[in-house]
Amino acid sequence: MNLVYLILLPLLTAVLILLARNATQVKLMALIGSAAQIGMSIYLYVAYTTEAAFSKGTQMYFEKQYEWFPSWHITFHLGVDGISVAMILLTAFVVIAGVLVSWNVEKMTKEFYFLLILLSLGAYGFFISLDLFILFFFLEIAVIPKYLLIGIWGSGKKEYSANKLALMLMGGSALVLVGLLGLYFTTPEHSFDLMKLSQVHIPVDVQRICFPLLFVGFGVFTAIFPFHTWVPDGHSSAPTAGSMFLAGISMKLGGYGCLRVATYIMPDGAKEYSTIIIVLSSIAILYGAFATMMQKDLKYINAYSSVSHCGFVLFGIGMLTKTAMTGAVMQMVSHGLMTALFFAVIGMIYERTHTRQVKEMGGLLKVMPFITTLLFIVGLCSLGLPGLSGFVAEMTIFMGSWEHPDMFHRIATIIACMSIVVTAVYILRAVGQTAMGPLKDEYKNLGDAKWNEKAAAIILLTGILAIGIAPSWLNDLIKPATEIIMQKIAGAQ
Amino acid sequence: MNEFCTLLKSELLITVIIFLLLFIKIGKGIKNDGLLAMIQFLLLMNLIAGFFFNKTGSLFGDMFFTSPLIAFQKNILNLGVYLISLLFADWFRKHEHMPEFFILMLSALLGMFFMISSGNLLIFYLSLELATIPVAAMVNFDLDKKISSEGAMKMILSSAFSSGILLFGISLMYGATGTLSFAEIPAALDGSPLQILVLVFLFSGFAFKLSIVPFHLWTADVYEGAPIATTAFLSVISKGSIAFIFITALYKVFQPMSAVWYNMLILLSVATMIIGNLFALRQQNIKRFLAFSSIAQVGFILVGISSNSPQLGITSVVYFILIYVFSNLAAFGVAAVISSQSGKEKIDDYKGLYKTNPFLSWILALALFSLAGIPPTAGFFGKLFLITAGASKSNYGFVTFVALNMIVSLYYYLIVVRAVFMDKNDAPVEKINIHPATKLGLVICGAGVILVGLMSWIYDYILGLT
Amino acid sequence: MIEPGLYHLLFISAALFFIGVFGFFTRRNLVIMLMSIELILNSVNLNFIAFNKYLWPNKLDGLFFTIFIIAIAAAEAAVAIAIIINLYRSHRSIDVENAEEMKF
Amino acid sequence: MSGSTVIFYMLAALTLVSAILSVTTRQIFRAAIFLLFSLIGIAGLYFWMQYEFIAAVQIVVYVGGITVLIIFSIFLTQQAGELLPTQKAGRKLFAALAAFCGFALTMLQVYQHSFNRTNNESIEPNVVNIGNKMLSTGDGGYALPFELVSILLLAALVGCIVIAMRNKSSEKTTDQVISNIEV
Amino acid sequence: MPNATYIALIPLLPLVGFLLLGLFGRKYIKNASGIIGTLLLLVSTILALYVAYGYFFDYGKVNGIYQKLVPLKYTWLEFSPGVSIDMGIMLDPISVMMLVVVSFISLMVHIYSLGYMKGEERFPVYYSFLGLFTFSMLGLVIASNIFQMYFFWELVGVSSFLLIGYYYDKPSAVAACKKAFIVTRFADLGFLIGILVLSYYGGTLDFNTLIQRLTSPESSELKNAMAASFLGLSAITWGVVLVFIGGAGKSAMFPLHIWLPDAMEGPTPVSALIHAATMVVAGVFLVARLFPVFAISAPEALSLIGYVGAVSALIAAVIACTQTDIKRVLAYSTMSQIGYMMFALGVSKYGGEDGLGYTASMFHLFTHAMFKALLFLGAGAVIHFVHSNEMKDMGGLRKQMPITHLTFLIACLAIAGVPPFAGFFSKEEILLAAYQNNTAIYWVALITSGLTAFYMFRLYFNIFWNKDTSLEERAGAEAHGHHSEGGFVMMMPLILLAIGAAAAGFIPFGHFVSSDGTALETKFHVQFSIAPVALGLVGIFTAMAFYKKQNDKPDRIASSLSGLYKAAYHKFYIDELYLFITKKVLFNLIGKPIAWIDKNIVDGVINAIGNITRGISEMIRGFQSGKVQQYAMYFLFGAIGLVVLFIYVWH
Repeated sequence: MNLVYLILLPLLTAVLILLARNATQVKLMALIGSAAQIGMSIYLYVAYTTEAAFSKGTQMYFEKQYEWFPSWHITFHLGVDGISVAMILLTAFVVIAGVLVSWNVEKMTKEFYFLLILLSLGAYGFFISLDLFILFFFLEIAVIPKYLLIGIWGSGKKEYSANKLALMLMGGSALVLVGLLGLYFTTPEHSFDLMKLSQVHIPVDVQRICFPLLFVGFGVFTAIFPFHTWVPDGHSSAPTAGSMFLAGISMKLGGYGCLRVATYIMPDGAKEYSTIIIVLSSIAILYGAFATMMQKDLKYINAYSSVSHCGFVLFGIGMLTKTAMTGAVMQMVSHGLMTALFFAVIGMIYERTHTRQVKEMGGLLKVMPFITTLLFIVGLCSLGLPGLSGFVAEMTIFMGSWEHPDMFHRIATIIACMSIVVTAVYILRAVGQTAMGPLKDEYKNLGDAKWNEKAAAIILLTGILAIGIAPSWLNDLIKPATEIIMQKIAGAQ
Repeated sequence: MNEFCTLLKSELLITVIIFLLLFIKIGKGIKNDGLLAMIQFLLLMNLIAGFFFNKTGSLFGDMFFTSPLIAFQKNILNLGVYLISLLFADWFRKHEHMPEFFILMLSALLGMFFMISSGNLLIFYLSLELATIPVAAMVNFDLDKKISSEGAMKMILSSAFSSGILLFGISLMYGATGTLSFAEIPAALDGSPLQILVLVFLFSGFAFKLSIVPFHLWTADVYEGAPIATTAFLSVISKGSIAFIFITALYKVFQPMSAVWYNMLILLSVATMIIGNLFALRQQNIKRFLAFSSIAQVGFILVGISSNSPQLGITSVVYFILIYVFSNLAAFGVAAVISSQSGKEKIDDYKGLYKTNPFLSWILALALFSLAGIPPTAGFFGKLFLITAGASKSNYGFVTFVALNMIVSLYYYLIVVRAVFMDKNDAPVEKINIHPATKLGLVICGAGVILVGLMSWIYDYILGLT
Repeated sequence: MIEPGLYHLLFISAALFFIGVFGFFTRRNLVIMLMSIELILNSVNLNFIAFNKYLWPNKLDGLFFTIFIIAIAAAEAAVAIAIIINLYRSHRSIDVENAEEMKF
Repeated sequence: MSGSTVIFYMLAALTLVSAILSVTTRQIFRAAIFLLFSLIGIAGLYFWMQYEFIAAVQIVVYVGGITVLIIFSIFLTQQAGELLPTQKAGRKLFAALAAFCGFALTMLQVYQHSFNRTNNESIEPNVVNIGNKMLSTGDGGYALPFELVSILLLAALVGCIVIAMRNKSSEKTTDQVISNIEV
Repeated sequence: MPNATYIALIPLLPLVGFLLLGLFGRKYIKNASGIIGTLLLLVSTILALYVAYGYFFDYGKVNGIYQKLVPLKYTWLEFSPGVSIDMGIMLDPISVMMLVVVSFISLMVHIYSLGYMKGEERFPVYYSFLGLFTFSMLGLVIASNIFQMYFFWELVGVSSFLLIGYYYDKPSAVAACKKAFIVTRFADLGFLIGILVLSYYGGTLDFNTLIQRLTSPESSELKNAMAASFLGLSAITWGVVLVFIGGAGKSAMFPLHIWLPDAMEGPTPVSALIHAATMVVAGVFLVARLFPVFAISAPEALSLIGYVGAVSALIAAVIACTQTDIKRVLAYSTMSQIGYMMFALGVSKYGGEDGLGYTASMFHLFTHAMFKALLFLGAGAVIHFVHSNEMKDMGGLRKQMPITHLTFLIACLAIAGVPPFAGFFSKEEILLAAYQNNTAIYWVALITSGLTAFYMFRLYFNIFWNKDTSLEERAGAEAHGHHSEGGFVMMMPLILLAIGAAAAGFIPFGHFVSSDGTALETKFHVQFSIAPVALGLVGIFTAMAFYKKQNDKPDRIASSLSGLYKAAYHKFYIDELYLFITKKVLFNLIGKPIAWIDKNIVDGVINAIGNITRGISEMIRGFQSGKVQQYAMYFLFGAIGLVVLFIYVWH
């Protein structure tokens, strides 16, 4: 299949949305478009698996290369491996869920959906691009839509949060840019091409400079400690779909970049800095968990827990073992689905109760069983209940990181494990206070989920369960890719 | 003779238009509207003509030199002037001295043309003055505004001062080398202290026009005081032209002293970016804001120039300026429409603009994003290539600094965006019906902002010219 | 007394130049600032002629440069004065200190 | 010591002293007059260097043109006889310092620099040579600058007219301008 | 070889029930849901019995040794070659035994609940949760892979959480379910790390391979595991100890027992099922499952288990004597009995005669399930009748609810270890094993058994004798319309279980279940069993003396040893300790500071950068003074500065 369609489809959708005459048309366009996305991504998965079954060992599938700024040796080079396919699936799921959840946005509907679709465009482009220049291009495309989404449709201190988000992400991409340039000029035939870069051996001293730049740069996107502070504010002020996209997709861009660009191209750097990465990410994991424990606003709770969970991603990458890396990717997918659902649920609750303060709720299970059941499920998922996606990912990471026999990695792993207890604490606090306990009078006659909310939830839930109950498909999807990366790392001195 | 005409084509065309305007003015025949339409048409023709018969060659000894690249640069300026004639139609129509304005603008443009293709310090100086003095007059064209004449005063005096220093430098250069022609100077350069002094004095002359820190201080006041059309002309056309000749001067004339001016560029570009950004943060008046933002942009241009491969540097700078023409003119165009309709020039007045004028808001947003270097706008590519060119010497500290500066600039561009899209305002700018010409101009700018980046062949075309 | 030569002239011109600069910095009256500019330009002319005479008599570059500088000085002065007069109309003063509405 | 030396020093003194006075005096008319003297002094120096043509141009344009222009502008903008406001002492000192530093630096460089000179035979700066060169378009010809300057003058005049004359009589004057321009 | 499909059906049918009732129960099925759940479970119970029959009497035994059969194994998630989570079925004596117990008790509870939970608004939900629990418990017991066990282990925890929180609008219930989940979760952390350790050294997650590798002295894995040591203990000891912590958490061993009493907030049948018969013994089962590793490779760990078990048994027994809430009394007795099982394993050795403890423990597990479930269901009936858990609201119920009274009595006798009831036999074996191996533990056990008898009969007498309140005085009960002690559906399980409690002791358990699979002949020494029985009787009679009639003896005794009494009454203040640790330390000393730091320092720096930038831009605004002369000055300074810089400083 031609990967360009993955970019053209959202583009076309966006154009149609702009052309649409009224709100309902816009929504329909968006829905159809995102449905098409999901169809296409599933088709991609199928095609990929069949292809991969035939030709084992090839790294990238469906490669396409178009001339673009030839004088800079930039080519529009596309291709996917298991990891990208997984991320694309995730994106498609989150996108359609987001579109559905924000069905009753009245304010500037057209612009809203336009920006949403633009975001998805950025994500797809990012995941399929094999040329670091276009990768960067797509990375930055996503920044402004986020800013506008939060700033225009957000709530609370939205301007502040939007600014913070845009600027911190910009800072991240600035670092990335410098790192990329460093790589570009160290390669003999100045090239941004990932495949080419992966073949040449980057001098170690260059790696020493560029790896941290790239890793931290991408890390900002996935809330590396201490650059995570845009996450709570950004998520909490964003509109529901906005938070879903932020946490579900765009935080994953960072993780993907850390893995695919920083770690893969600069194995020496990765090895050299892995200790620091592990320290930072374990801090993020436990620290985020404890910080979550003190939060009172549902969105803040989920935001901080996202910090903690994305810590697992970096943790897995930093461990530099195949299993842990696979786990990291799984965690990206699982966390993406889970947190998207979580935000969707929070949004549903907020729409009804008009508060996100945990204290002010209680006993909602009585009036909105569907939504609160979702809340239970997603909460359990995030505390790693077997049968849901979180368990699979985290266990894989633990198993992988335990493969290091030395004390440091052991302790780091144990610290990471501890977070699952803290997670249990805060999740139960939140869920317990929200769904259980006596019901407040003012909430006596609230309604349960509507069709669109149900649809969105079910879509995401399918993903979560599909991973949680039968993880092997995802595992088999990701493993070959991580194997290749690990080979490169093993090759490094 | 034929060759004479082809080489001097663009200059001759402009001269013809100037005299045409003079005669029309004398024969007081045509109303402003018709005249404006005619001028726009002429400029369009001129722009189109600019694409053909571009040859390499020199005239008048080696005083005048042209090549396809130079022709292209001139045509970028032509484009800019054409867009100006479209974008500020509203203001032109109302102005009683519209033809004079165009006469002055075109003679300044003529000066720039000669400046770009000057092969000799004398011509350079003369054309520089020709590109400056009429503009000073243009600054004063809001005849009954105090700040307008204040701005004009500041401009004429400080430019006279700077040209004094420039001249002093030139005279010493003449003494030290005995020649004025660009072709012969490099041979005579040996980097002696006096020559460094000469270099600095000449450099400051350029720096003044490019408004590089610390020679930039006139910029903001003049921009604010001037009528927006003039401001646009100053910040886009004259900056662009001076940047072109600046590159040639550095790469061709002062090549032997590159070690010195490279450091100078690094130093000043850092200073320029910092100052420009820091001042832009606080600005309330949109023109002043754009003035400082353009100073920061100049900082980026310097980064591009500081590349170690002339070809890379020249191409990226020319490319950037092409993009800069589109984005900056779009911003000024929107500002002009709003101020000429409602007289509002403060950023706070832009609050809630999106509610009433979505088209203008989107164009403005596009322009600002392009200036901030956000994809998919062309500005992203322009900035990126500048930085890449500058990074070719791979000193990471500098490049990192430059990249981080993009954050600050994004911050203040977002201030405007926020005002337009997010902030509430109970008395926003009311619905504006835009003059068709202006609309056309804005659309062209918007299209340019989006397409110039995505169509990579444009870049390669420029590269082919260098 | 020494035989006057190039360096004397250069000294004079440099002195003239910086006298002009000093005047430009200190005089608050716009017209006098303009005069200072004229001084500056003249010092440059003197430079050119001196170099032309003592170093490069083989061509007349310096001389021609001087001629054109003079011409341009005239034009510049004309425009400047026009602007100053206009400024005077609006401000009723040609004191530079009164024309600093735009700042920061 | 020869007469020419004496003359030189006298001219130099005249030029510099009157220049200094013109930028320091508190009476605007005196300033203009001192400027006049200083320009005359420079013209004298040109004569001393046997550049008669330039000297003449200097006298005509500066003394006859620009100074008069300036004096007129003074008439237009200034009540006669009143003293000019002085600048703050601090600023003065500062400016003096700056000017002096610049001067010292420049002279230092100039004196340290060993100028090399041509040894080809020299061209007489007489009117014939100047005229020929001025209008020749070939190598070493100055036709292009000449044209440039004419355009510049045109533009300048147009600008002046628009700015200086606010009343609606700008067309007539433009005619005159055109007739002047056709050089 | 057994047929995997219908073994798989045993856990899957309850799952079907869960999904069916969970998804459609609320809307479509409503009251039928109870029947559906029960029927599904009935089927799987029958299957379980069938499997048990097949295993014990048909294919299980190969030349005198019960094999570990793995009829089904499906790779669920492969980490690296050899190390993978498999979903499988492992049949060996204990798992089969557990299959029977779990499915049987669960069935009883299902039936009982038909009556007990009638008219509940969330009736279907209740049954779906029961289904979920049964599924996960069955999955746990047949797990063939340690990670599979962890998988179901967690699920069990969650379903218990859901069931305890069944009355979700009762704050105490919410608190209890959270507490239960978090405490067990904390223990599971140990289990998880233990798994990591064992899997790292064992190089596999599969039980059989793991045990085989970690027990055979010549295997390289074992050597490595022994070699690697931390704080003086070998890695393998660490591993199993950590695993045991997990078990201790689920089985409410001291000091992780605090959740169990509160868990009584759940509906009583749930307490019977989860917190008496099945889930809480999962810990014991886990240890039994890994018993060879404990016994052969990590004896220190095993003795630890022994002591923990003994201490828990004693403490629980003491506390139980003072509690007034009948369910809490039962809860503590449960804890105490599980303590028995634990230390029985602790004192046991691997193989042959020395494996007595192992057998005894499993035996006691089996019998205990019977009579404890019976006790709870009986208590449930009582509570259902008087609408209170407090002893003071009860008394003299023997006339009003004869069946309950009888069955309850049987159960009490069983647990008190009075022959010939089931409890007697299992307890005897345990004591014997303790006696043979560790006298200290033996004495503790002896005392405990005495206490057990006492508090059980204290309970019995308080409920059924003591003050004679007649029907008339229970007008309240009338109003609620409970003339009888609940219908047939509630009595039938009681009777069945009573039969079990009475007769289960006669099963020759050693023949079926033993540490190494070989049949173990459990002899019966009269002279040995005199002491415990005597003690038990003493306990019973004291209780009778105190509580048969209403009098003030108990209070006097209580006040006479007030210190101990108060301490015991307040459960030795362990709850308070935990509360202190969580609230004060975790929240105030860690959580709050971190939140503060994040808000003010980490985020503060980011904001500070922004503010500083703006501040600077304010500071330098004077630079742009609007004075053209100053502009020129800066110009000149700039030029001169550059000249100086590049001529003199920066060559």
